[in-house]
Amino acid sequence: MGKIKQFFGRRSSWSIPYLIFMLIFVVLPLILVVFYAFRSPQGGFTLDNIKTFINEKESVNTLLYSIGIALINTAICILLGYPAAYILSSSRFSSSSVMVALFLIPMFINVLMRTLATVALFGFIHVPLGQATLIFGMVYNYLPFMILPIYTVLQKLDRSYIEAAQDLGADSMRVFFRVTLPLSMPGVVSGIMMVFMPTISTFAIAELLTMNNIKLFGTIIQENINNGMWNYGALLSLIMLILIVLTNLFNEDKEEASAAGGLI
Amino acid sequence: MKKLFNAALLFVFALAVLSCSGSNSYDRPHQLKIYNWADYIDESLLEEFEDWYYAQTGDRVEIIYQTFDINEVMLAKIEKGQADYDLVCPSDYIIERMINRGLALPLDRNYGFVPDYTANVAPFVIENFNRMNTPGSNANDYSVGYMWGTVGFMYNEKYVDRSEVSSWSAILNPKFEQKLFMKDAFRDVYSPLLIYINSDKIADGTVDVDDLMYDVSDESIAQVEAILAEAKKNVSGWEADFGKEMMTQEKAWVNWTWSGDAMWAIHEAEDIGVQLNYVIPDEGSNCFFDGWIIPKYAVNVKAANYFINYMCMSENAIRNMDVTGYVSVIATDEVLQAQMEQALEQPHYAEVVDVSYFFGPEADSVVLNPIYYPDASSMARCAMMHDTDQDTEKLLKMWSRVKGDNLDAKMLVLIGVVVVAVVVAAVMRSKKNKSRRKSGKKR
Amino acid sequence: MKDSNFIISLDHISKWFGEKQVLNDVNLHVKKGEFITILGPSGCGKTTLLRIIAGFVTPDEGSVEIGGDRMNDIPPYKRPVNTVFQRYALFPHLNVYDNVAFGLKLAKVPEEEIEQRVRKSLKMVNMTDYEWRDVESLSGGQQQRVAIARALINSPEVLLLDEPLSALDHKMRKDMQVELKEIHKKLGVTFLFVTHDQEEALTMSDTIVVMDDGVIQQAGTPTDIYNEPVNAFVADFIGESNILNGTMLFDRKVNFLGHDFDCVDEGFGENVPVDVVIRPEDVYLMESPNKASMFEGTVQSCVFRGVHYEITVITDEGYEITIQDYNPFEAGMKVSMIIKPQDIQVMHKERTCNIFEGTLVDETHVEMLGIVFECLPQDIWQGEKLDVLVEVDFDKVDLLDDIDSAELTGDVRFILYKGDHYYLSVMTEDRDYVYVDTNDVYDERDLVGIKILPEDMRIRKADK
Amino acid sequence: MKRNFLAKAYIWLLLILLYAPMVIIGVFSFTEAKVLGNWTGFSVGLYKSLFTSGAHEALMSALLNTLIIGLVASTLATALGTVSAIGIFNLRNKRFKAAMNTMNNIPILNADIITGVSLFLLFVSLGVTQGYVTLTLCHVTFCTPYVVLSVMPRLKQMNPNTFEAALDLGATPSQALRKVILPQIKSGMVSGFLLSFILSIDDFEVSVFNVGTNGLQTLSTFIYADSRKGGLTPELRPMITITFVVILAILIIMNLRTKTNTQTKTLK
Repeated sequence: MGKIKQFFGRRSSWSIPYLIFMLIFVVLPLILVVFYAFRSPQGGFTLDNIKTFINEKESVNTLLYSIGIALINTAICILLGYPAAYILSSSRFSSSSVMVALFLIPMFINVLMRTLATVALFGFIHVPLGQATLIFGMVYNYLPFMILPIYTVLQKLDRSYIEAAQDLGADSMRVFFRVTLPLSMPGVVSGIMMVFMPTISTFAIAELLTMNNIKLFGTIIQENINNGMWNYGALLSLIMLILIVLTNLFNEDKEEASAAGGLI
Repeated sequence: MKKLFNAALLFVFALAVLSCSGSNSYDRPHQLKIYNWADYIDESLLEEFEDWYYAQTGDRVEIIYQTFDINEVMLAKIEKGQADYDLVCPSDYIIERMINRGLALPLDRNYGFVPDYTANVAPFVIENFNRMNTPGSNANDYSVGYMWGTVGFMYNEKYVDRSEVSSWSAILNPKFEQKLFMKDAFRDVYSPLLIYINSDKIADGTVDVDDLMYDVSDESIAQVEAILAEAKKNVSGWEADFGKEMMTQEKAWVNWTWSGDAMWAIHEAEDIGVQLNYVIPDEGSNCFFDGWIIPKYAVNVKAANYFINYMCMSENAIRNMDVTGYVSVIATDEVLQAQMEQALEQPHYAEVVDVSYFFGPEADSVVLNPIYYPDASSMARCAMMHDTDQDTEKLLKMWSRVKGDNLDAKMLVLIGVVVVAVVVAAVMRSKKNKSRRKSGKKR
Repeated sequence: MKDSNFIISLDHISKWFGEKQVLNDVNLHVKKGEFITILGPSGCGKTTLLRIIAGFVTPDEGSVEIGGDRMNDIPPYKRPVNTVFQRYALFPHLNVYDNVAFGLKLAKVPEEEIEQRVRKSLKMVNMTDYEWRDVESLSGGQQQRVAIARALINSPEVLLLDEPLSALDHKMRKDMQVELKEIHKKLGVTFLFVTHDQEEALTMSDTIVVMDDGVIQQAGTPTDIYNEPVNAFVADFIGESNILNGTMLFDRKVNFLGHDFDCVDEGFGENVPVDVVIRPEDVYLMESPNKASMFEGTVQSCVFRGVHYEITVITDEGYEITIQDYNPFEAGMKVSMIIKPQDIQVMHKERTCNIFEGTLVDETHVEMLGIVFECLPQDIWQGEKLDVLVEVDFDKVDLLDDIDSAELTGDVRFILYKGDHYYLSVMTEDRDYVYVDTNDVYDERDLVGIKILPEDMRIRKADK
Repeated sequence: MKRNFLAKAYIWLLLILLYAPMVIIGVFSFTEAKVLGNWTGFSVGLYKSLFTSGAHEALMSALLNTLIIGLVASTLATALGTVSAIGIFNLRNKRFKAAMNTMNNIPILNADIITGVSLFLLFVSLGVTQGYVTLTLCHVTFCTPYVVLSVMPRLKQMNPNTFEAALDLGATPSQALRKVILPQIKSGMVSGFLLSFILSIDDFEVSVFNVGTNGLQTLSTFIYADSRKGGLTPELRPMITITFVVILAILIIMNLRTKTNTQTKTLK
């Protein structure tokens, strides 16, 4: 008893419960994904799932297609989002914090609601659902996730860098391209993290925005899980997972990783 | 402010604890977990059954009702997930599979002093179920029919003439570009197209429709796939369930769908002044039968059996039909009467039809709604699907190939460009750094 | 006013940040090639002044000329000045080389020239071999050097340094002071150096400009500033000093510490209250009795300060003065003291009493400092409001510690020990100053209540 | 000046675009037309039926479930997250600390769908029937990291010796925690809690795999099932509108809080 007391007296030990929790609910599940991915429905180790993945061009193509859509979506988000973040962070806006909040709010509306609302909008203005609407909808959904991290970085950016650049003879254009932009890159990177991967892995959104015409990678993962093909589904998830890990290698600073973290 | 948030936190915690204890306490044995198609029942019957069941047996039961819109999803939940549903309502070929895979419990038609209403099921349905019999097992011992119907075209009379959809080839008609909804259920598309392909063979009797329903030969699949591939440009959506809504909204003109959905949509559409109709193409089609099955992992078997029986009572059958637009397998006079009255209410759809195959010989010419009860002549061209068990994989793959991916050259180019750009950028950066390191070392 | 051999001329510069006036009619003229230091406590406006010259702040009034050309509307990047920022502001995404080369690259200077100029300037700050280092990996001092190199490489006419050494530890600071001085000699570029460290200013500068409250208090060579401070603030801010109330009896004769002293100052008039500054090292201590003695006292404490001893003496008249001497005198010992005439620095008092502008609202109430005070019945009252001047002696203002009960509060801005009492400047909420003589000890920034009794007010008509 | 105007214009344009769908929903929540887009006259009928008619008790129960799970999950997450944040913060062993932080980041960086699938696999292979408890656990799993992230900075700001000081003055560790540490990191906890709550009620991709077979429906899964049947049931329009307004309120509160905080800071 006394031992336990003294053990929890050390605050460092307070991380133990969470450690256990994470081992069970974070690490173990991921291990299971790998486990199922290399397992045949009848049980026992197998590489069939990989074989099917490679042979069925659908999955691969869908993956590629999703990546393509994700790229377009990310690009548009950057193009629209960066200026917004820049303007918001520049003191020009007296009511800046309110404006930022306005940009964040959509982020907290249930993703399906948002999407249905978007679909409704397209229906309302009689735009036929298809790839175009898919991209539009994606931008709708993810723009805030791009703006926030960029904004937070620009916010933290020390003005004296800009002054130093001006002092050394840079006009506002060059100040932007030689100092502000490079220094805000971390924000852009984490913005990409928040937009690119989710775009690939979402399901439902794509279905709703295109009446099941267009599938993204997430959709086929879900279909396989739902149709009871857990092993193949697990493999697809594993591939998704690998993609995420790879892209994360590019992203240096993890602090920005949470849009939410930026929000607090 | 701080205080306020303390309070809030406290309150929340209290609420949390309360709700936790509240919402998790349920006793499984007194529940009846039903897993049924979406929009496939008059939900008020659920509560009424709870009382009825109590009246008959003195046992309390609480119904937990969930819905699915794809047979395979339901099956996966039971077969892989071992979900403990007490009652599910799969379609014919899944019934067949579940029985063959021993996922179904035999029915117990001993309802104490309650009459056995399952006797109301039309012989026509019993026969069809018998086609699923395997040596030593009779499908009717495991399943009782619930609803049945046909696969065909629902179309918008404003834009489409009946003659344009009287053949399955309609899906190739350029007029319907982006105006066609396909049912997102591969079996219900594959089989009719099979019939379409072999229509002349069927005509001259070289091929028997029922055998055709087992056909998953690669060439057949290839043929179907070819047609679908060609039809794809017309498809504006693959609907699991939203076709009916969208048709009423005139988002499309033609919908490859089930007679029941069509009927539901027709009712909906009338309210907002849209004229929809439904036709079984001349080549013939599928007729499908959905039946109740008590899965292997069921807990409350008794209630499940009673529920089946309850569903077979004429008045309940009629109520379900009114709500869902599907056709019950019950073939009592009450049903027939109700349907004839109904038909009169919708003269636009009423016809004189021969339904002796269903209601018995004296019903060889009655005024009914052929969408509910097709004329014997067209029924003759319809066949029930059969389970192709393992080979289903092949169909699934074909299906996913058809719905397939939207990858096109543009995308590939785009991706290529980006990848190259990234690589180049990375290389250049590393080079730069290297050169720096070097010149750095020099001094 | 314009004069070509002034590299920088600031004329009548004023700047407000909202309510607060940070610069008040500042005039400053900097000669080519000199090392000028702007010295003052934090918040005195010195940094703002520098930023005005650099172009990051535009003055609300007055003109800025650099090299004889008006610069008010010229953006920073077009000005012939470069800045070394307080925390260096080295670009974290560039390595040392690119940081230094930044300006040249912008100026589209050919690569090889950039190469050798960067090397040269890095050499000058002894930072060769660091070209490819990541700036974040450098120590404070090294970053400092890089920042200087970066600012100098564009060969500006003026180098602005904004408290560049404040972030360094003491040792490092000393070294950098020397190096900066050397660089200045080597290049002959005008250095404008901003600091709050008087000792730094004294060691490095050709000219020191002492600022307070956005006003230039005194400008001159370090020796001038040290030996002839124009007012109590400068005297107190520069070096150690005893600042005492005195009376100029007539030319060359001043009374303080309760004695008459010969001095060298003339032209103050007769029996004029003045401030007298005595530097601690200028008081000569001897064991008493001593016939040369000018006045006597008792050693209260004696602390060794490395080179000299710091000795606190209470004179027989009860004044406390600080003295520096090379030999110790232990506490309790009677001592005699001598002050040479030329070591006595006599200064005009800025004010002999508080004078507030106010309005008489009725016979017994006067409104000033933003509130209404009760006062004795005034015969100048003719029934309608009239503007008045209210005089209150320093020692008649009472400071209250419990600020809640006081209707007028302010915070202590500047404390001066006058030997036998403290002389405080207290700033009220609406930025009026109240000057107080008190025996109680306060610290700067202390919040105090201010009370003035009716009988202590001398009220007279404001003369238009 | 002109650039200023352009900037403002751009921002407003974006906002209008972003909010257009919501506005449409909001507007059409005040008409009873079944199909969105037809205006059949102003009425609050949908709002009425949303709260009265039994037909939508499925919807309402889904909403209730969402809220309850949201509250429970975010409360648990806040508790767990705070304690572990303190724990992690005080870890001496650099390696272990790094490991913990990385693990903590996994659910954040991971795609929701994978979190969902992996947890689904966890429960099925453990043979646990999914329901309220499991779903709540899932939500705790992806909420806690955010709590940790929002408490951590407060701990970093905190003077590390205060805890020892409390112990030194005779407080037991638990007292020290309650009386010294918690007050200092409360703001972080609150933000973490609100964030978790919002994340939880928003979640779809994790829930949909883990609602299990006991008829449990959260708002998102309900909407999903509903949306597969084509356009949303009319009652969802007022529902969406209301959620939108509520979220708006929460965020504004959060903003005010941060504002007041900063103000008090500047005062000191």
